[in-house]
Amino acid sequence: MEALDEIKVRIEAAIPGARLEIIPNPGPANQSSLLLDHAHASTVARFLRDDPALRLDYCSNVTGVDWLERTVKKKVKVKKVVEGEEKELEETREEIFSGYLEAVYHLYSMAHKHGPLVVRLRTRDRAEGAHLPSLTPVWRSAEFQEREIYDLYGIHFDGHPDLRRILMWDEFTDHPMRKDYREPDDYEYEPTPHDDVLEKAKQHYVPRPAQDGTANIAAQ
Amino acid sequence: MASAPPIDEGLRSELQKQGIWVTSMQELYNWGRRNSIWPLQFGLACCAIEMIATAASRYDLARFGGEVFRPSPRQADLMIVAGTVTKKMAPQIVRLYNQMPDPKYVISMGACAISGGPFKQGYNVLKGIDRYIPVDVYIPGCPPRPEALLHAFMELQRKIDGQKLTGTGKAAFLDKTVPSEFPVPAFGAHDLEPPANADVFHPPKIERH
Amino acid sequence: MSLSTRAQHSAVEAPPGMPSRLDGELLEVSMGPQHPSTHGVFRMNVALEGEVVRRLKPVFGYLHRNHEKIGENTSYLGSMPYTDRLDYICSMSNNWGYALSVEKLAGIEVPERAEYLRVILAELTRLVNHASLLGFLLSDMGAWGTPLMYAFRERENILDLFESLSGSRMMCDYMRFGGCRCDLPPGWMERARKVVDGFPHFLDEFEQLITGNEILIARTQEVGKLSAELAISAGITGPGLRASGVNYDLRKVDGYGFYPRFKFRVPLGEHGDCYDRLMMRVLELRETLGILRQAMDDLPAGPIMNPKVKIRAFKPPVGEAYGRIEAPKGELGFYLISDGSGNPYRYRVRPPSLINLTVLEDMCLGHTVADVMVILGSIDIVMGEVDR
Amino acid sequence: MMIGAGILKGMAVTGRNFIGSYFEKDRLTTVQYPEERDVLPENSRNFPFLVYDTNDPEAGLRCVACKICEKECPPQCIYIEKSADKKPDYMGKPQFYPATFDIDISVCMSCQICVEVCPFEAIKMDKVYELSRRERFDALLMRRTDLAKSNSYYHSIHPLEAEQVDATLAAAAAKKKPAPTPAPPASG
Amino acid sequence: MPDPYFFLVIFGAVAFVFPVMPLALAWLWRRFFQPPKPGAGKNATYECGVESLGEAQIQFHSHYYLYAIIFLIFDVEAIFLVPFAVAFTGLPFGAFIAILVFLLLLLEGLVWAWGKGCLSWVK
Repeated sequence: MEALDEIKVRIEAAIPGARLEIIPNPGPANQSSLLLDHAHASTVARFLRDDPALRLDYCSNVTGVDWLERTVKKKVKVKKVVEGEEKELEETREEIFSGYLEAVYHLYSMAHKHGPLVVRLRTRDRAEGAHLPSLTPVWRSAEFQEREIYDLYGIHFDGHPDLRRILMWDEFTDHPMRKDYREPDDYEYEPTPHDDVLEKAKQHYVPRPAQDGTANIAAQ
Repeated sequence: MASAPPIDEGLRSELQKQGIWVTSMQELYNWGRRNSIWPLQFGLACCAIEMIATAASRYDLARFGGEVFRPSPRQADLMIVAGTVTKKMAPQIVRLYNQMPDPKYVISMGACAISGGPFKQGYNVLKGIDRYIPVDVYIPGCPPRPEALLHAFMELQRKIDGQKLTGTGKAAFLDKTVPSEFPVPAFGAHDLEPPANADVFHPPKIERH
Repeated sequence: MSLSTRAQHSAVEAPPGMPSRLDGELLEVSMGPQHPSTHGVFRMNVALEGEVVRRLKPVFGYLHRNHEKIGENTSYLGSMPYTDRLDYICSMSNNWGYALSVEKLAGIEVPERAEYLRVILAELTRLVNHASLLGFLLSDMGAWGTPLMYAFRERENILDLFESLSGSRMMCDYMRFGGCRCDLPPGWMERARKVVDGFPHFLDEFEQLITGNEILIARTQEVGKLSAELAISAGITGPGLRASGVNYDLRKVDGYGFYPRFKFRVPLGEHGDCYDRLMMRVLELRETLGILRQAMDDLPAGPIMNPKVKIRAFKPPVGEAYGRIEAPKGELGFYLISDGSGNPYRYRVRPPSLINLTVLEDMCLGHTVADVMVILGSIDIVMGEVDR
Repeated sequence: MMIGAGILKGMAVTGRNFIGSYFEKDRLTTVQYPEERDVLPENSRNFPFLVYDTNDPEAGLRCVACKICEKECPPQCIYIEKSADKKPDYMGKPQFYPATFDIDISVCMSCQICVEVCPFEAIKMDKVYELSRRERFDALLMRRTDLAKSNSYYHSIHPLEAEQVDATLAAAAAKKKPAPTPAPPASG
Repeated sequence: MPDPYFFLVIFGAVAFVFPVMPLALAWLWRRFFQPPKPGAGKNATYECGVESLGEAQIQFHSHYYLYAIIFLIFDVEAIFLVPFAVAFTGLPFGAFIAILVFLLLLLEGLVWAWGKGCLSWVK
């Protein structure tokens, strides 16, 4: 399979309005990905599937990812004039990335047997109305996986034939895989709690009965 | 046995030497029920595979009279809760328990069925089936070995053997006041309602400073 | 139309909503979470007309144990024992899938001996999985328990090997990032060779028991046909895909874990019906024995663990990776996003069983209720992996 | 071939197995559990236990309450409270010891990660599996006293591994004889 | 020799007591030892652990009605054959011809139904 930027160029040639962006993958796995815009997502997907050179006819994996608001501290080398002479200064600059919800598609080709092309769809609005174009009409294997992303992340896929909850029960209203999901505090007999479980368990502890004698002092 | 033994042991062994067997209605009744427990064919997760391995040829459950796995709860005496009980599955398990005829027992097999086990921090995992139905024998382990399930089977048989037919401490299923049916939890917006059945589930309070 | 037929016709007028008065309504049946042959807690809402399936909606989630949420709150090493509980019949290949993905994420090499051990253990798991599946499929078809007893007798021998190597029968937790946890105990290889040499005899006996059986042929041929295009589009992988004639086996395509060094063939079916899927497993058992003999013959000596990799505070560099292996049920993939900390930011498992169920309804429409069980059995699902 | 031939061949296999079980002993695979038990292989593991050296479980306990296993345990089923005072360990260096060391075996998944990460060879995997109880809460919480088992018991269940561990500990002790700071080796 | 009908009375009594005895014992056991505990949940229809959705008394497709009719051929036919078989030795040849005609007529009905495909279960 040719390199990602060549594919990007060919897609932009084939589909004029498509706005594509390459997201680099810093890790050693070097599987960089292609960010699609909502309007042309399905046309680009159909192109990827039907293009004779690519023939990406097999969508292996569809994953939902929730990126929270994050502030990244970066050490930036800044030239500053200090007491009259130039000096290289280390300055930690805080950069705020706004949160977004994401669906990542790993595409393979069974015809040419070549490797993953990673396609991403992002939506900034993390409230209840997050919408993304569904690629199930293009690859049937995305049907259950997109339903799972709707169930656990709350992304509505437009154009999905049968968008229902797949794993949780229908009366469930939350989206549990989001990073800011707090599960109901059903405390119950926690004999071995530590760190966050300990905090939750603390409010339910019966205060130790006042024991006179040294045992109590030693245990404090 | 708190009360006086129905038959004097010395007399009984004496008669046995002559080839005469003496027993009481209760012993006969318990002996019959103890050696023909029909488990419900009901596996949830990995422990179910170990339960099938126990019923297979090497660790033979048939030697304890328990190899007849009945798919329908109407013909089952024992429900082996083998595997993780999720909140979506809990109402179904309580409904199956309700639909079983009365002398019924529950073995909670595996860490997940006792306390949620390794998946205890999951949002969809019930922290143990004894929140909704009374459990007779608990088997720790993840999954417990087939011999551990056989040991629990023998433990359950000892428990059945100890049940009395009459008198104050008689068996639960003979006592009119003891309910043989428990309310099925409903699916709520965030969790099951009620999260636990108060009159079945009594966790001890932990004193900690 | 003469008067009498018109009068007669008006009497037979179909009430609204029903195509013709002769047709029956649909009977809603739930083949529910507690069912002898749904391989776990899997539910299907089936609408029946008489005995013919008209609509089939699968319902999942009864074993949704939040594997991915727990994976995000646990360290990389801590998630390894959880992968045993994904597909709880093939714990070794789940470990390998997870270890492979983390090694791709962090760029770790694996010494040769460890790679050979992984191939041997994954192929032993394939033996267990395919033999057990044939047993379960025959039980679904009514041969209650007999083939299952044969399969579980062989399974016990292989579980003894796993227990003496990793410590536990089913939950091995044996592979680490960059190799394996401990080396073979003395005498293990001889016992493994004895099991592998005894397996063809079991296979001949098993094939004689099932494949010639007329009832089995009548119940599985022309049942649940799956075309190659629909299989590819629906992302079916593993023996189910090869039964429809598509030559796609990750051991050949990706060539991971020294598989190119071994000579083995990939069986392909033509019709894509239940009989082909069943025969895929029977033929793959034979091929797996071939791989096992080759791997056992030239198992090199040497270290089994990459010394540079830390077990405890293991922090892979920032980035993401998607690794996949040919698990006995299909393509098992792990997609990991690392933000440099000890816990993965996103831990996603690509479940072959769930995606193989995408076309369950398409295969079952028009068949009778009894065939639904055969079709479900031939897809080979395990609920721990479907619901994660 | 005759229409019923496949079914007859299948029945022939079952027949041969049934008759064969009277003559070939290896066809009888049943382990009569309570009377006859399987000898568990050496690496077999069920639940953890704490090792103590001398025959006094209090003083000889190798565990120094460093809480690494508590942090690394995936299902978080270990609870350790450090003691206030110190006691000398096998090398004579005063170390903390766990005042309470609970393992909730109704949560433990016997994955032996605590054994792998313990730098002091203090926790090993046991082979006892007959632990079914009639009550859940108190009976399935193993406290320090139930967990502590002697090194000789450890030798009896994992002979090879125990020797290897003793060899490494002895080597560490010998190397560090002059300076009393022990350098415990990575676990086996 | 007591009256021959006396044996019939004993036979009738044993025939009556034999099935009723276990039922009586069960009733006694239920009455004194094990009180029944019926309940809404216990008596609900069992459907794999789920509340059964939709009701079962629905209208079936008409082609199943044909099976009832075809079954009639065999069932009623058997009833007519029983007295014939019992008295078979004492009957003249004419009776044999009559029953033969009766059988062939019904057989012809079955062959017609089979030809028309009414016996194929799955449409």
